This record gives sequence, structure tokens and C-alpha cells, in this order.
Amino acid sequence: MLEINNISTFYGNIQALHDVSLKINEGEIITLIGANGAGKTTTLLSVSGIVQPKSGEILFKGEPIHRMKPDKIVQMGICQVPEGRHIFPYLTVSENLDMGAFLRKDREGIKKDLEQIYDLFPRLAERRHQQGGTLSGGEQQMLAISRALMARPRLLLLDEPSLGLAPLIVQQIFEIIKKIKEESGTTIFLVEQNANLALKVADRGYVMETGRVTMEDKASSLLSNEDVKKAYLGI
Amino acid sequence: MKQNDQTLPVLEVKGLTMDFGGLRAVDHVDMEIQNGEIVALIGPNGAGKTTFFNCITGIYTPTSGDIIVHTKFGEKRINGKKPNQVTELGLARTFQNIRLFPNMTVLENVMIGRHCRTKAKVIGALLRDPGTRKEEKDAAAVSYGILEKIGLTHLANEMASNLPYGAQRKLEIARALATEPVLLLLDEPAAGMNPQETEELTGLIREIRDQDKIAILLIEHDMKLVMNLSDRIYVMDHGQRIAAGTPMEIKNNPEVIKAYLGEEADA
Amino acid sequence: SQKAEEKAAEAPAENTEAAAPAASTEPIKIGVAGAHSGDLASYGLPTVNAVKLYVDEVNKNGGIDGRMVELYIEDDVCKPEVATNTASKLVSEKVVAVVGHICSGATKAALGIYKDAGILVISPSATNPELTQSGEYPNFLRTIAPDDAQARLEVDFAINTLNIKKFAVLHDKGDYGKGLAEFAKSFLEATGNGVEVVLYEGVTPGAVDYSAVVQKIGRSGAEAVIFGGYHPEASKIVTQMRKKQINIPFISDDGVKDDTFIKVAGEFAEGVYATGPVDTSSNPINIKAVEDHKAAYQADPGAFFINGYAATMALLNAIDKADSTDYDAVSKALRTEYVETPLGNISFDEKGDAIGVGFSMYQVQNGAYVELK
Amino acid sequence: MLNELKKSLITAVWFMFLTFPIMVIKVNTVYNTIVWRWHNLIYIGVGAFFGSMIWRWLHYKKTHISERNIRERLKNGLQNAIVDNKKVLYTLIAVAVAFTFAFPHMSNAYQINIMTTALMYVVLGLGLNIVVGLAGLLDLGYVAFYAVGAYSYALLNHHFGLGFWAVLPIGGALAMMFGIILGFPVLRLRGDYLAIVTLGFGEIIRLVLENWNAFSFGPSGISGIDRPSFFGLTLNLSQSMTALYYLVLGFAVITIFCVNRLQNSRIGRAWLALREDEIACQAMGIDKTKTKLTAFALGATWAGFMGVVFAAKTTFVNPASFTFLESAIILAIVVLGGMGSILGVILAALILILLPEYLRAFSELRMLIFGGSMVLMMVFRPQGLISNVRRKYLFDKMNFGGEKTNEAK
Amino acid sequence: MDYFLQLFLSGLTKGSIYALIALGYTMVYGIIQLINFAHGEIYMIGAFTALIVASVLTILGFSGLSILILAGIAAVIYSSAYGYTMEKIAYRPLRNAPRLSPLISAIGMSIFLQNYVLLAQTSDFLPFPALIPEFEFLKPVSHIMSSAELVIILSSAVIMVLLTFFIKFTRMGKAMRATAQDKKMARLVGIDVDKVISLTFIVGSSLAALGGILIASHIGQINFYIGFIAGIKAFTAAVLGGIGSIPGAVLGALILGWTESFATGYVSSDYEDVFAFALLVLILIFRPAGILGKSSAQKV
Ligand SMILES: Nc1ncnc2c1ncn2[C@@H]1O[C@H](COP(=O)(O)OP(=O)(O)OP(=O)(O)O)[C@@H](O)[C@H]1O
Ligand SMILES: Nc1ncnc2c1ncn2[C@@H]1O[C@H](COP(=O)(O)OP(=O)(O)OP(=O)(O)O)[C@@H](O)[C@H]1O
Ligand SMILES: [Mg+2]
Ligand SMILES: [Mg+2]
Repeated sequence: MLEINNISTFYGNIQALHDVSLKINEGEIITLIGANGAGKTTTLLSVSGIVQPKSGEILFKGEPIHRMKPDKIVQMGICQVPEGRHIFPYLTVSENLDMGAFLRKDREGIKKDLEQIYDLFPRLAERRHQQGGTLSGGEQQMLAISRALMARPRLLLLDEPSLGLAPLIVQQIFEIIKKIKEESGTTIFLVEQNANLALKVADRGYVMETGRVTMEDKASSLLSNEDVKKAYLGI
Repeated sequence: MKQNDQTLPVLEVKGLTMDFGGLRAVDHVDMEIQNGEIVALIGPNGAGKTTFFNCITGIYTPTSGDIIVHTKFGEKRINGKKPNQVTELGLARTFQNIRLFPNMTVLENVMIGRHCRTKAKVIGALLRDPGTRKEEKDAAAVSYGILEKIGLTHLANEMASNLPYGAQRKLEIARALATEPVLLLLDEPAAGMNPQETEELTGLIREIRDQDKIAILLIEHDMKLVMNLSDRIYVMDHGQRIAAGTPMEIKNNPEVIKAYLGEEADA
Repeated sequence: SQKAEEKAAEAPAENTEAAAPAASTEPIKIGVAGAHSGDLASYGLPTVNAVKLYVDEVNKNGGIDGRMVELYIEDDVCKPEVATNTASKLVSEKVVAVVGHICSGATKAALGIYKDAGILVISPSATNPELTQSGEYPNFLRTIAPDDAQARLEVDFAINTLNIKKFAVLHDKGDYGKGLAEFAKSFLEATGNGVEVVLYEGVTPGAVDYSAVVQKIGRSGAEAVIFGGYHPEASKIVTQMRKKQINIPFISDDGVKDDTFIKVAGEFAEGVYATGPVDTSSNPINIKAVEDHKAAYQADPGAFFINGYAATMALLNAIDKADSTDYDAVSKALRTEYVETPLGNISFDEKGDAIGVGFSMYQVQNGAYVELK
Repeated sequence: MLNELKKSLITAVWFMFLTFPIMVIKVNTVYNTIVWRWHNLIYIGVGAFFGSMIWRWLHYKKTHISERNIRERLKNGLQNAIVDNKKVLYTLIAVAVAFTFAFPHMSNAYQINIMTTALMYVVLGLGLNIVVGLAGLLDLGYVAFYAVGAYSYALLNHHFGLGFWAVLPIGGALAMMFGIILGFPVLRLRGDYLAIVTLGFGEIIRLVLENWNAFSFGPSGISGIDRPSFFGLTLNLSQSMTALYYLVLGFAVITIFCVNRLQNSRIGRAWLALREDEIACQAMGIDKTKTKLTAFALGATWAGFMGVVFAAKTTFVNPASFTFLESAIILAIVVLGGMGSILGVILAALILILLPEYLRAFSELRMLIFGGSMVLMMVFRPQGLISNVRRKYLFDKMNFGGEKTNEAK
Repeated sequence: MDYFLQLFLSGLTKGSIYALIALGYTMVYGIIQLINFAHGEIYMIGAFTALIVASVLTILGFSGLSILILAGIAAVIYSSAYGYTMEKIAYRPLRNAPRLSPLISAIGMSIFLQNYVLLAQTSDFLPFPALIPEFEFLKPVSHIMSSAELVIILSSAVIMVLLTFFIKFTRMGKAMRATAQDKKMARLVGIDVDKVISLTFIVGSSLAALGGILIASHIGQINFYIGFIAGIKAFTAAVLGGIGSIPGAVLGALILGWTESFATGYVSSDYEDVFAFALLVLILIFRPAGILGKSSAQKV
């Protein structure tokens, strides 16, 4: 479904990605793990068009998207939960969710999805008229994830969804991830620090070090890989 | 909890309450922290932990309640004091969303922390008299020392914005340490770190307490870190304190499990 | 720095030349300074045109005593600080006299520099009385009457001809307008006989609406308005006064005696009084100057064109008569010789004001200014 | 290539459309005449066609450079060569100093005069740089303090005959006082709110000077202000211009020295930090209000000094010299120079003040060119002429390896 | 009381004039946090275009109302075109530049446009035809309110309401709000940020053009410099009301108008601007984000 071929991405003159290649099949959850600053976020941003790779190509369903503007990419069904949440601070919770469905036209569907989200996160329902910027860190994270779900993406890019969430909610989030994959067949590209959990839900995993993909395997094999264990699982 | 009747707690909070419009984010919370203690504050998202921090550090003025500090820099009720005054009294903090000075170097970031412990005025800056020069040199040396302890010296001349996330978190701690705190307040210091880095951080925090005798109050969702590190734990939910006790007690407190930890809590 | 050396080498040579009276093929350097760009350009550029037109003619006819006249035209945007640059530039270029500057403030700032360098300045438009009356600037002359003369005329006219006792005195807070209004006010207050100033206010130039001031005029019970300033504000005030049905006489100054005023205020301009230079439009030189301008620029000349023309004529005439560009000689010639200009036959008094240049009162009648005798 | 031509063609057509009414039709509603100037359309078309090519070429170069060569340029480039290589730096400084000192002997009164003006703006720029560049407080009314200085001298000289040297400290102090008075209530405002309030304050000062005749002589201003005396010497005009030049030059040198010391001090660091993140700053124990106020007052003081010099230089002051545009130009100097960079401010002041003077030849067009170049310079060098190089200095000084060896000795 | 009413009405007129320009100002500010000093110049260009078109049409023999409409349309089209082009040339390349760079660019643009019109046209004031017809029903009260004043007051009210609706309820409006708050995230939910910003400039510029034509026919004269003063006042109004807020801009403008009007009426017009700015300072001291401005929703 998504094919990243040898992309190199720069920030000004700093090279963040070196010939990165990845592949995601339809309906799959893959996870990308790696230390801080490895280039995970940059990989996601390259896919969603916020930064453009200098060389290499990104194909979505066979179509090149690496020269497209972000809004066109979103239109194709790729949606991202960015690092740092990026809640619209002056919009209320419900308006924030509404923005997630910006490109959708089916009012009924939006309404139904909204209800579903509120069921999923009662906290957000409680706070639906509060300004996004005044939510607590964890509440914002829930909102960011929900907002992305509102777009009904075909490919969902998640950047550290568990950041700042209470243990209970973390478990819940990962269950939701599994659920949306199963129920709506959404493909998921998951970047996580909590490699343990990520590898548990993912089908396959990639390991990234200083801008290069260094390992690629079934999630379960990575989970038992000694190197990975030592470097990322903290065991 | 007083171990010794002569020593007063560093921080004493009584009935702290904070309202936002109709929303009561912190509801009559009490807390006491002794010298050299590591205390954790945990609770579900939106429980009011960060707000509690903000009240103590002067970012918000609490609706009611008392916050009293006893430090070598003075004893005061600090409700409504400005953040810089609180810091001068020896309470330093880090932020849940990292707030460094992105376009300054790592060393400069730490030196900013020395600001409230140095005195040079405009005249001194212009004349660069020996006193000022010495002070400046000392500030740099102390800051460098702190970076050494934290393990960031190799990045000392790097722009803060260019640092990897984990290093930024550490830098926040270094910066706070530079203010010579008696009590250090850490808001989710391990967020965004991988387990390995979290491990390192645990060691660092313990070291800070052991070597510098600094009391630490920390908010964290990483239960492994919390349970490993803390002497005592407070649990908040819906603005209220729902439990307090040793890690063991908290781990087995059914109310805490229900509200926060979930069944398969400890990692 | 090679250039500088060359210059340094040149300088003494020039000095000796200047000392020798016979070196008479040297061009006569005249500076023209004023606002030539920016919002006040329309007050400065007509003078530039005037000087150019007259000097072209002189040069075509063989110059003055065989010497060509060379112009150095420099902008001061009517700002004092720029005017000092302009002045020092002209000084560096060794001009013998300057036609300008346009605004009183800029003129004051520049005069010190000219004075020290021994350069004569004839302004077509700087009307601040101090310039001549303070005696501080012996090198300054002008071909326009000072503000107080104008204010005097307005006040006398209003009291004697219109029999008005209660006045509202307004101004535009500017150098010119406020100066005038101050004089008008003090003249009125000195009159006695029940004459009083019931309202004295400045309006903000360029403001989008003057109705509040107009209401205030209405309430003050004034029987006439004396306004010091320029036509844009005057037309706005008059229009709003008439629309709010405040139909008292409106007396203003040279800045308002402009066709644009009538055009903008339209029917509301009818009956407005304004002082202006004595009508010399039938003067043959005047007619010729205006014709020349039309031929050269396909447009009517603008503000102070005639004054600028007259200033140039007076200056060149004096140089001609003095047979030299020497400061004292020219200065003396300006004050002793009479010259035919578009403003009539003029000379300058000791202080530097033009003799024979005065004001008369005009009124808008049937869409045109008519001189009241 | 064809594509490029097409783009340029489209741009040309667009600009022909855009400028059509204003460039082609000239109306005069006083005389009800209309002039059609079709030739202008052709000029615009051709101009836009080539202009757009140059524009895109410059853009290409800009992005190209920023992506590939910046590092090398920074490493090997002139700017760093200057900073890194002490020898080059000192030689350059020496040449510059020699030039500035010798300048009056190589040029005429006019050149000296405009150079003096330019140097005054260097000082003003550096003063505002403290407020805007270092402390990050957007001040659009800086000229108010300039006015305070100028009027202090004008009035004290006029009424009491006080001399330049006596008023210089008074002017500075008064300006500082005004800075503090204004600063107290408004410094808690954020960014652009502060901007508008300072703009308003600047206007208030000007309006008061304009309207309060009894105090300030209103719009007609104060003339005949004494030039500065130097050791009781009697100087003619060109000598006193030269003397003034050296005076302002001295001022500029002192200012550079002071600003440099300030920005590398405890206070300077606090300003920078404040500019970056106010909340974090407070949490580090920095008193926000006091620190901001210091910056504001210091900046104002410099403007006050220069105001006094201004009055002495022009010998005439009126409110028209203290309009918003003046503030805008000083601000442009700071931003164009590169926020916080001393060298940049100096360069920008020289460019922005000397440019209009040397553009005199284009008389009418010069403000057009001036405005246009402000836009172009920002578009192609958004970070300013010279980015702040101060941190590099700091590293050098705090080279701890070196310090330790020192101690070992 | 009558006097009070008169002052009230003149303040209302003045305020509405400021409001027409302030609305565009506040929109542009809201979206890219740029004090667009050249906004006043767009208003001036709108007025000039209207004047030029009206003059040409008059000569071609068109009649009153059709001139008003055609000149109005031309003014809107051209102002929008200028606004659009200006954004593209002077602001878009500076999207990621330090915050003050676009401000200087805007000041440069303002100087440039002023001098462009000055050179291409004239520095003189030009009479502007009274395009707004005198309404019969206002005849009896014409000493209190003219039809131009009425039109200005009504227009600014109507535009405010329409604009509020547009921002609050349309898709484009939502996109604008999102873009204003977080451009990166706006891209990530599928908004074409560049397009939205261009559109904001176009809408803001059209408003300025409408203001230009209405105000010019009320005042009866224009020159190249009218934009500057109007711009500064509109900016003040926008800040007073809480910059970025549409009703705030109108409220701020009205308060400014009334302050000036009452200050003139009861104190002295010498100091009307002093009062206006002093009020601004006072209000901002007590409400640092303007009257209707949102105080920071940033949480630490
Ligand atoms: N805007 C930027 N400008 C310059 N360099 C950047 C920028 N963003 C990221 N980088 C650099 O690019 C590299 C990769 O960063 P990236 O954010 O992709 O890492 P990451 O794997 O997501 O790390 P983390 O776990 O901390 O989120 C890092 O070295 C980082 O410093
Ligand atoms: N400025 C504010 N205005 C309104 N509500 C606020 C404000 N700040 C916080 N709140 C609310 O107060 C509650 C407590 O927030 P707080 O940030 O203290 O939570 P927290 O315990 O730190 O949560 P987390 O673990 O997610 O960071 C939240 O529900 C939040 O929405
Ligand atoms: Mg990341
Ligand atoms: Mg929190």
C-alpha cells in the first residue's frame, strides 16, 4: 500500500534520513522503533508531505506522492497524529474533532463517528466545550488521536500515541489501534518509544538508527531479538 | 511522617484548591515533603497534577489553601508569589511540554539557571569589574559542572533546539539544578524516552537526591520509574487526593488500581 | 581616495579663480531646494519648474554677463534633518544662492548652514514671520508675505467688512496653519470692542471625519470661522459645516485659495473667503510664465509657481546688476534694485521681505475665486 | 526553459493587468482631464517579464544555497573567516577605524554631514537593538525617546542657555525616565500588543509637542539651538561639523562597546532568554518585569543621547522629525541588520541612511526604490544581513579546556 | 442632549469608517500574525481605482448608480489583486522567517505602494465624486446624518455580521481559523494553507476596497497618503477590540470613534488622538488581549 524507496530527507543542511526504505501492506500494522533523534518522526513527516525528501520516492497505492502538497496527500486518505499533539488551541474539543473531518462531506457519517469517539473517550465528551489549549497533556493526546480517526483514514500515521498517557489509557489506546485495524481495515504506521507495547500490536517492525533502517522483521521476532531487547526494551 | 521533630518539611501544602471558571481542577489537596525525599504524584490524565505544580510554582494563583516552604533561602507562604520569587526560595521545576530556550546554547541554557543566584547589574556588565568577572566565571564553571553530572558536556556548545528529545529533557533538569533548588519539581521527565533512557534517568534522579540532598517531587506515568524511585506516592483523581503512601501500599490500593493503574499495571 | 585627492588639488585653484573677478566664463551655480518627493512634493515641484523655465530662457539668451546658469536641484522632503543634508550638499557644490526651501521648518534648519557659508536663500513659500523678523538670518529673503500679514488681513476684513464679533479659530496643527491661527487669535484678542474668540482648536490633518469639530463650532455660537491650513482639510470642514446647516462665513488663507478647493467642496465652496497674493494674473510676465509652463508640461502650474518664478528673476537680476556672484554685492543689489516679476515690480526690505508683495481677500463666487477690492 | 518563459510571460501579463488603471490612466478630477499612457503598459510588461526571471533566479540561488552550501559557506565564508581568524578581524577593524577617522579629511561638508547622520542611526539602531534584538520587545515608538532627548536640549538651551555637554546626561536621564514610566504599565503586554502601545506612546509624545505651544512652541519648532562647544574653541561651521562627526563617532564606538559587553553579560543572557520563552524564564528565577524594564530604559537612554545630538546638529527641532516613519526606519535597521547583531546593525544603518542620500540622483523614484529594496532585502535575506555571531565568541571565552590548563599552571 | 446625540452620531460614523478598514486588518493579522502596514495602501488603491474608473465612465456618459456599481466592482477586483500579489511577493517567501522580517517587508511595501501611486498619479488631492446618492427620506434630518454616513454605518454592520458568519460557519472560515492557530496541523487535516492565506488577503483587500470607495465618496477627496493614517487608526481599533476578532474590530473601531468624537466635543480636538491612544493604553493594561480578545489558551 505504501512504499518508501530510498528517501533522503534534509533539514536545511542536516541530513536526517539516509536512503530509508519501508513497505506497508494493506491492512497491516507496522511499527518503527528507534532511539531519540533516529529519524522516526522525519519519516512520518516525509510521508505526509510536511517535509519533502530530497531524493527517493514514496508511492501510495502505486502513485508517487513525495512531490505532493500535504493537503493532497490527506485527500488520498493518509492521516497523521503528529508528535507534540498540535491541538488547535482556541478551538473547542468538538471543533477540533470537526477539523479532523475537514475533507469529509458525509454529515451523517461524521456525526456517527463523533458519537463513537465520545463513547471511546468519555473524558473528551465531558470536555467537549473546553478550549483545546487548556486540556491536560493526556487529554490533548486523546484528542489528537481522535481527531485523526475522524478523518477515517486509509493509512493512519501515529507518532508516539502513548506519550504522556496514564497506564490505563495507554492500554486502551493500543486496544483501539487493534480494533480499528480489525474493524475498518485501516492500515497503521506506528512510531513508538514504548517498543514493548508497539511490537505486541504490530505485524511487522522496523528499527531505525541515526537516519537509517537497520533492521526489519516480524514484530514477534524483533520482540525476542537480543539486540533489540537490550537497546530498546530496557530488559 | 515527620522523622525528626526539629526539621520542618520543605514544602507544606494545605487544602490547595484551584478553580478554572466552573471547573475545580485541584480540590483541597494536602501534601508534605521532607528534605531529601523523593515523592511521586500520579493520577489519571486531567487529574490536576500539572495544575498542582503550576499553583506551587507561582504560574497560577490558587483559589484557596496554603503553600508554605521552609528552605535555606527563607520560610514563606508563597500563595500568589511570582514564579521567579518561588524559584529564588529554592523550588525549581521542569515542564511537561519542554520549554527550553531553543536558540541559546546548552551551556547558556544552564547559565540562565544561575541568574537568580548571581547579582551583576548593568554597571557591572559594562565595567566588567573583577567581582563581576569572577561571578561570571563561577557561573560558567558551576553550569559546566552540572552538565558534567548530567552527561551533556559534549553538547555544551550545541543549540538547544538541535538536541535530541531525551537530551532536551535532561537539559531541563540541568537548568533547574542550576538554580540551587532545595526542592525539584519534575513534570513527566521520562515522557518520550525509551525504556533504556528511562533507566538512565532513574539513576540520575536518585543521584541528584543522594549527592545534593535535594528533595524531589515528580509527576510521571511510567510506573516502573515511579515505583523504583519514590519514597512516597500521592495519587490524585478529579482534583482530589485519593491516596497516599509507600509504593507498596499504592500498588495494592484497589481504588488506585481502578482509577489509574489498570489490572496489569506494573511493568 | 584618489578622487578626494583630486578634489583637494582642485580646491585652491578654484579659490584663486573666485578671487579673480575676470574669470567670468564659469557657470553661475544656483541651488533649488524643497520638497520634491513625498507627500509635500506638490508644494515643492512647481518651484522647480519655475526655476527651470526661467533659467532655460536666460541661458538661451546667452546667460548672465555671458555666464551660464547651472542648477543644482536637491530634495529636502520638508524635513529639518534632511534639509541640513540638502544644505550641506549645496554648500559642497559651491552654489552661490538657493531658491528654496519650501517649508518654514526645513528652511530654519538649513539657514544656519547657508549663513555660515555665505549663501543667499530666497524662498518662494516659507511664510513663518520669524524667518525675517528675528534678524537671525540676514541671508534669507522671500517672495511671499509672512503669515502675520495674512492673518492681519483676515482679521481686519472679518471685523471691519463683515462686522463679526464672535470667532471660531481653527487650524490644522501644522507649522503654517497653526502659526497663522495663532496670529489671528492674538490679533482678535487685542482688538477689544466685544470681539472674542469663542473657540480655538486644531483639527487633525488627514482625519476621515470632522463632524465632531463641526458640531462644536455650531454649539460655540461663533459667527464666523477663521481657518489656518490647507485646502484638503478646509474643504472637508466647509462641506460638513454646510451639510450640518452651519452657514456662517468661512475665512481662510492662501493654502485654501486653490482651484482644487472649489472643485472638491463644489457647491459648498460658494461664499468662502480666502486671502491670497494680490491678483497679478493680468501681469504680462505672469501670463507668459504660465503659458510657458503649459507649453512645457501640458498642465497648469501648481502652488507657489509664480513666487518661485519671481524669486529666480529677482536673484538673477541682482547677480546681473551686481556683475558678480559675491554675497555682499548680490545681497545689496537684491535690496536696492527693483525688478519686474510676475508678482509685479518688487524689491526686498532690510529684513528680507519682499516690498510690493501683499495679500488681498478673495471670495468664491459662481465657482471661482474673485478678488474683493 | 520554455516553461520559464511561460511563467515570465504570465507574470508580465498579470502585472500589466494589475497596474493598468493606475499606470495607464491618469485622471485629474480638478480639470476633468484624462491622459492615457499606453507606453507605460509596455514598460511594465517588459519590466515584469525580466524582473520575474531575475526574481526566480535569485530564489533558486537562495534555496539552493540554503540547502547545499550554507555549511561550507559558514565554515569558509567571509563572515566566519572574519570571526574565526583574529588576524583578519583585527586588520579589517583597523582598516575600518582608520577609514572612519580619516574620513573628514578626505571629503566635503556634505559627506561629513550625512556620515554623521548615518552614525547617529548606528547608535539609535544599537540602542533599539537592545530592546528589540536582544530582549525581543517590539517597540514601534522608539522615536519618542529620541524626541525627549532632542527637546530636552532644545528647551533647556532656549530657556536657560544650557550647553550641549550639560544637557547630554540630562537628556539621557529624562529619556530613561520616560522609558521607565511607559515601561511599567505596558511591559506585561505580549508581542504585537506592546507594539501598538509603544506606537501610540510615540504618537502621544509627538502630538503633545505639536499641540502644547506654551511648552514646546508647537509645530513651528525651536530654532537657533547652539551647536556643541569643544573645549571653549570657537569653530566655524565646517569645523564644528567635523567635530560633531568625531563626537558621534566616539558615541558609536562607546555604544558598540557597551552593547557588546551587555549582551555577553548576565543581563544580556536574561534578555535573550526572555525573548525565547517568558514562562520558562520566570521559572528560572528571572524577574520578568525588572529585566524588561532594564532593556527598555537602556534603549531609551541611548535614544535620549542621540536626541540631544540631533538637536545640536540640526540646530532646529520640530515635531515633524519624530514621526512613526522614523521609528519604522530605526526598526528596519535592527531587523535588516540581523536581530541582535552589532555588525549587522552598523551595516544596515549605513545602507538605509546613506541609500536615500545617494539615490538623490533619482530624486522622485528614490522613496519607491527605498521601499522596494526594503521588501527585497527581507525576502532574500530574511534573517538579516548578518546573523548574530555572538555565541561563537562565548564559546571561545569559555573554553574550559583552556581554563583548566590555566588553573593547572 | 442634542449635542451629545450629535457627537454620538459623528463618533458612530467615524467608528464605522475605521471598522471597514479594521476588519480587513484583523483578518490578515489573525491568520498570519502580521501587522500588515500595507493594508491602508490597499484601501488607498481601491479608492484610486474607483476614482479612475468613475472618471472614465463619466466621460463615457454612464449614469450615477451604474458608475457606483461598476467603480465598486473594479475597486474590489483590483484591491484583491493587489492584496493577493502583495502576499505572494512580500510575505509568502517569509513564511518561515523570523517574526519581524515580514513586518519590515510590510513597511517597505507600504512605502513602495504610496510612492507608486504618487508617481503614477499625483501627489495632489483629487476630488472624489459623491457616488452615493442623497436619499430622499433623509432630507429632513440631513443636518444630523447624511446618506453617505448612513450607508457607511449600515455597511460596516452588515459586513461584520456576514464576516462573523463566514468565519464561524463556512468550511473556508473553519479552514481560516485552523490555519491561524496551527499551520502545520492545518496541513495535516487537509487544508491548503497557502490557498487559505491568499483567500484571506483577497477577502481583507476587498473589504478595504469597499471601505475605500465609501469613505472616499463621503470625504470627497483622496490622495496617495490617505491609507497611512486610516491604516494606523484601523490597526489601533483592531488591537483595542482584540486582534483577530471580527466583532472586536468593529467594537474597537466604534470605541475609538466615540472617544475621538467626545474628546473633541467636550475637551479639545487638539488632543483627540492623544485621548484615543491613551484609552488604548488604559484598556490594554486592564485587558492585555483587547476587549474581546482571547487571553492566551496556552497551558504550561
Ligand atoms: N526542524 C528541524 N530542524 C533541524 N533538524 C531537525 C528538525 N527536526 C528534526 N531534526 C533533526 O533530525 C533528526 C531526526 O529527528 P526526528 O525528529 O525525526 O527523530 P525521532 O526519531 O522522531 O526522535 P524522537 O524519538 O525524539 O521523536 C534529529 O537529529 C533531529 O535533531
Ligand atoms: N487554564 C485552564 N483552563 C481551563 N481548564 C484547565 C486549565 N488548565 C487545566 N485545566 C483543566 O484542569 C484539569 C487538570 O489539568 P492538569 O493539566 O493539571 O492535568 P494533569 O493531571 O497534569 O494531566 P496529564 O497527566 O494528562 O498531564 C484538566 O481537566 C484540564 O482540562
Ligand atoms: Mg519523534
Ligand atoms: Mg500534566
